Amino acid sequence: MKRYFTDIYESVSSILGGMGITLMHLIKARNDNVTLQYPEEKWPRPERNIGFDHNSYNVIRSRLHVDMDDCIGCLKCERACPVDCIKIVTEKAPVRGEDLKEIKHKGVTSNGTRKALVVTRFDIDMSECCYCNLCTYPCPEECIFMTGGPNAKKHPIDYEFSEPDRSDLIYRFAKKGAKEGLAEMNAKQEAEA
Amino acid sequence: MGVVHGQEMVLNIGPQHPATHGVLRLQVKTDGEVISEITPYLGYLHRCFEKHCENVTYEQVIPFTDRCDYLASMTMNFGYVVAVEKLMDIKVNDRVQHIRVIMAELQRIASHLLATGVFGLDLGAFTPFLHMLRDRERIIDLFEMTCGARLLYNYMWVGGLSHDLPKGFVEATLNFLDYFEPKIDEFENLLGHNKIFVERTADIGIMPAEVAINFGVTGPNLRASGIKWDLRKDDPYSIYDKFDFDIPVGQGIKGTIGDSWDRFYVRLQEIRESVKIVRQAIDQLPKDGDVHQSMPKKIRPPKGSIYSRTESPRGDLGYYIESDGSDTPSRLKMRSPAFTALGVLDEIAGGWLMSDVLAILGSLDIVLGEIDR
Amino acid sequence: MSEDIQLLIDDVVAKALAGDMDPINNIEDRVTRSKAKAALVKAKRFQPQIEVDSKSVQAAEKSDTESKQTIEQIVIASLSKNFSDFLDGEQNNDWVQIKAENWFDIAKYLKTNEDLYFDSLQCNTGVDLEQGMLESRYNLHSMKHLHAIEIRIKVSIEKPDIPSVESLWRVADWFERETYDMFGINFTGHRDLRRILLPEDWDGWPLRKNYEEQETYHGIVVPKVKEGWE
Amino acid sequence: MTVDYIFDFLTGLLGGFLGSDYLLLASMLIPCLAIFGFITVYALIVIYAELKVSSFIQDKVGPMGQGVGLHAGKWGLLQPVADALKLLLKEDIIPSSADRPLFILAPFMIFIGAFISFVAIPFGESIIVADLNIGLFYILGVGSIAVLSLILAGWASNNKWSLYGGMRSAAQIVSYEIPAGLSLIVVIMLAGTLNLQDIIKYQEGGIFNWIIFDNPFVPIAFVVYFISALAEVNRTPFDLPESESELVAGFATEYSGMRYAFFFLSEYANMFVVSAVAAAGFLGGWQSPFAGFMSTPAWGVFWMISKTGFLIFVMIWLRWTLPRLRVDQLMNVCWKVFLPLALINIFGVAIWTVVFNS
Repeated sequence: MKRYFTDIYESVSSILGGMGITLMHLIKARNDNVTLQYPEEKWPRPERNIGFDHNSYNVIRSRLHVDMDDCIGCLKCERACPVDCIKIVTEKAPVRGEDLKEIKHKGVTSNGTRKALVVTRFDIDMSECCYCNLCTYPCPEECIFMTGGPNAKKHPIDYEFSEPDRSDLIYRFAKKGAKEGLAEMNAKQEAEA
Repeated sequence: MGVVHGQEMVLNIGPQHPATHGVLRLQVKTDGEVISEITPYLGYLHRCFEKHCENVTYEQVIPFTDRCDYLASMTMNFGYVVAVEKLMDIKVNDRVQHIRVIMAELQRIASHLLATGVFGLDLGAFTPFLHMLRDRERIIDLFEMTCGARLLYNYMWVGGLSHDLPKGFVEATLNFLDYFEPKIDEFENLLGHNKIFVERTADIGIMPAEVAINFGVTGPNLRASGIKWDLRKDDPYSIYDKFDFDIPVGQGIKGTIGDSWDRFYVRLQEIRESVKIVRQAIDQLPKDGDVHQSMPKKIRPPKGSIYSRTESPRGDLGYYIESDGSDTPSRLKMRSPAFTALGVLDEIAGGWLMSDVLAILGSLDIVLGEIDR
Repeated sequence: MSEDIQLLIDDVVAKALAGDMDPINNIEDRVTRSKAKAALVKAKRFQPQIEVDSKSVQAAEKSDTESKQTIEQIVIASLSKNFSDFLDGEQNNDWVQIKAENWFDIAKYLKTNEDLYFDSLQCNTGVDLEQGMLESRYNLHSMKHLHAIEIRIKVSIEKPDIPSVESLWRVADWFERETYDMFGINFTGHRDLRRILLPEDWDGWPLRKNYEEQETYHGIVVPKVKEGWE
Repeated sequence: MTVDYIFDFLTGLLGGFLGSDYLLLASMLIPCLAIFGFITVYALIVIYAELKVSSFIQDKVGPMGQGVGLHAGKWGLLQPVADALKLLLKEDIIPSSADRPLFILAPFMIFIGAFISFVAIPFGESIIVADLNIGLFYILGVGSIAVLSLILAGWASNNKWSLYGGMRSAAQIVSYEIPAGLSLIVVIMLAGTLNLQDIIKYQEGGIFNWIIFDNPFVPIAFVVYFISALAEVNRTPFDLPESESELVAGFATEYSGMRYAFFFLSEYANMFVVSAVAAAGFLGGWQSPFAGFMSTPAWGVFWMISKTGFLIFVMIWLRWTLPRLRVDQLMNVCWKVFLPLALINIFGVAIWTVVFNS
């Protein structure tokens, strides 16, 4: 019998206690919420009271980008990729370290390395990318990196890269017409020779 | 007393069901609401993790370990990294160790928050679940700040970490802990001591200690059965022996030792202990030290094998690595804690009502990504 | 990358190597900052690393182990009192290699003996040793004495039969099903030996080294080459 | 009564053009349409309230629309409209193995049950569709139609989850009607009538004349009635028939689109009915809490709606606080706690009335 009444007492007190907690949340609803009104408020999120600012982010994994002017075609990123979403094809440059104006190929990287290869194909399938960041570390020229982030002036926030067609998620970074241009040049050279 | 037996009905709970925490199919035999037999069918989320690992190099395995237990990626990384480092005999410096511990314990808090919250959701309490998600969000913000990813981090590398801590991380973490500690009490009052919740979980799904050991159940589920067994204390890896923390065990406050309420409560207590560890680790964090210092240029472990265990939020996470001296593992087996926890379901949940079975399933805290691998 | 940025990076890397991380963190542009950090990492790799004096540590450990018997030796000594001809091939300090025949009895002894009392089976895994041999490995652990051991059982690929220990450690139920699923090791005496992770009608044993994927599964062609990629 | 008013009004207006049969029909249809309109508008409001209250309790912001374009309006005010439109425009699926006629019948029956209860609800001193002399009894009676339709829905869906939901709801609603009815007997004993208007008139003269403050036993009766009413309308912690984490969606698993909307609508309509009965029976109905102050008929409607609204808010509040009970516990609570309490209340009130009020 005593158990019966303690049960009733516990039920009533614990339920009222719980209702008190929820009522406090109801009254102070805006205090703790972390909701982002997505299309209007975009990440980087407006200030919350967690106490850090966006400049202190280390890195943001938003999308892979390649600076083709710096790429020397060493295939290190292709080998580092655990899901094989990077595909690179290179061809030998006619002269090492020289600009090829016809196909907008730059001969020397910003680190001063002279390129021996022309990258004719540099495809990244972002639908397969697992955002592990492993490809960005072995790159000797630091030309492949994750874009986005609050401070990226060069590349604005672009995490909304959804596409209606899956094949549109294959990003082709190589300069357009590089392959044909190179073949044409080689043919011309052969003809001259 | 005469009992009327109806016809038995076979019912499939899942693969698409709100309470199965993923794609799990439980084939149950029911007599009215009473469930007499449970047969779990796994494999709906099988992604050939172990076969993959035989085809990629050691560093490329780490993103795959993330995806096994997607709710506790940091500790999955941690376990793998510890195993490979043991195999290669690499010693990492103190700063790396401290950062790893901070990350692993924050991850444990996040994982337990979700586990306890979802447990409430299984019993129909929606609000605690969203309160838990709210706080987990802040932890994920901390991770995002550190390594740029919110769920699948690929943060701990063999011999180091992918990034050093960002500027302001320590203050942000301390702020978070100050904010978070009162919330644990609030959560405990809102859900843990609610009479309906207690009635639904106390004395339900009792797992005696012998059964737990025999079925290989580990982690909070084993501790709820009253056994003080935690790899962080009993077989310390990394620098866990430096910290002062308790191991909460089930005491049967509301019912019997090893019931669903104990499993819930042990997790809640572990959140408190993890907060303690994070505070200590931040206090002792060495100011200098390069996180890439002892990273080998090429990971080629010597020929041999190792079985290494670490404490993930779900229990003993073991990695069995067989190396043939090349840069890809010749065999990598993950001993997943949720796999064994699910194995005990039929034993402890048979004969209960349908609502209880789903409550027990929720209390075991399984993650199908890790079970199916 | 322009020259100014390169100069800036060189500057901050030099400062960072001297121990001042602030200039690097104060760079406004994120790309530049991450590049600077990457450059810093590279610069540090070429710095001489601090050698850990591991020899003395190892020596200390060695003297410890020499004075005591390893758990493998204890187990073998204890087993040879009750079983004969159970060891298989050369023994190693890290594991105990036994024959498949009386594995169930040995397991029962290991589990029930008061001094050994391996009450917990931590892990069971199969390994394809190639050259026509499969191996099943058991990691046992004692919650009471806090010691652990690894047992290995070799079987030929033609007749991969190993006695099941599912009735001793119930956790072996699913472990053995998984090993069966992946390697095709037949655990005799298992009550419910079915595939666990793969579908019932799957062909082959995927984790064997000579496994080849099937061409079609239920009429669905298994894709091997990515469309529009090669 | 209202029908008579409308009939008189219409006769005065159109008496020369139409026969009295047509006018009678019209004067019956107009209140029906008014109730239907009221239920629809009320449902939109209460859905919005439920969304917002739950969001604030859970530290979310709920439906919001801050920008231009097809958003849910200012503060998400258009969200319930959008929800309703979505349900209306959705494809209506009837499973091939379902019992077709029963499957179609069930949502209409449950809505009829909720709808005809509104007939006897007093919104104001003269604003009531049919002032029945057995109003309270009538509402209790037609409220039980819900059980039948839930069983129909569960059975006709030919789905195991639905069947579970139907069986659970049958057991639950039938059981909880007993403590609910017994608690209302207290009201009937004190007011001495079954007519809801007369019950409200009995409570005239300020807050302390309300039945709930009549004697110490009545508040208990009120709590018992309120909790039993929660169970009758399948709200948490008694939402076992549709418990989404156990039975997927219970009896409504196979329903979609408009048919599902009917279940939804009648749940909210039933919430209003039970809250209105509680307000009329215990909290003075359309009487002002201050004697003679703000007690014109227009204010009467305000008081009635706000009292009912408060009880609905408490229901929403409870839903987002509590977990769900188990089937056997549900029955235990009903038969071992509420039924004895309700009986004790009847005796207590009877003795109290004889000793103190005679």
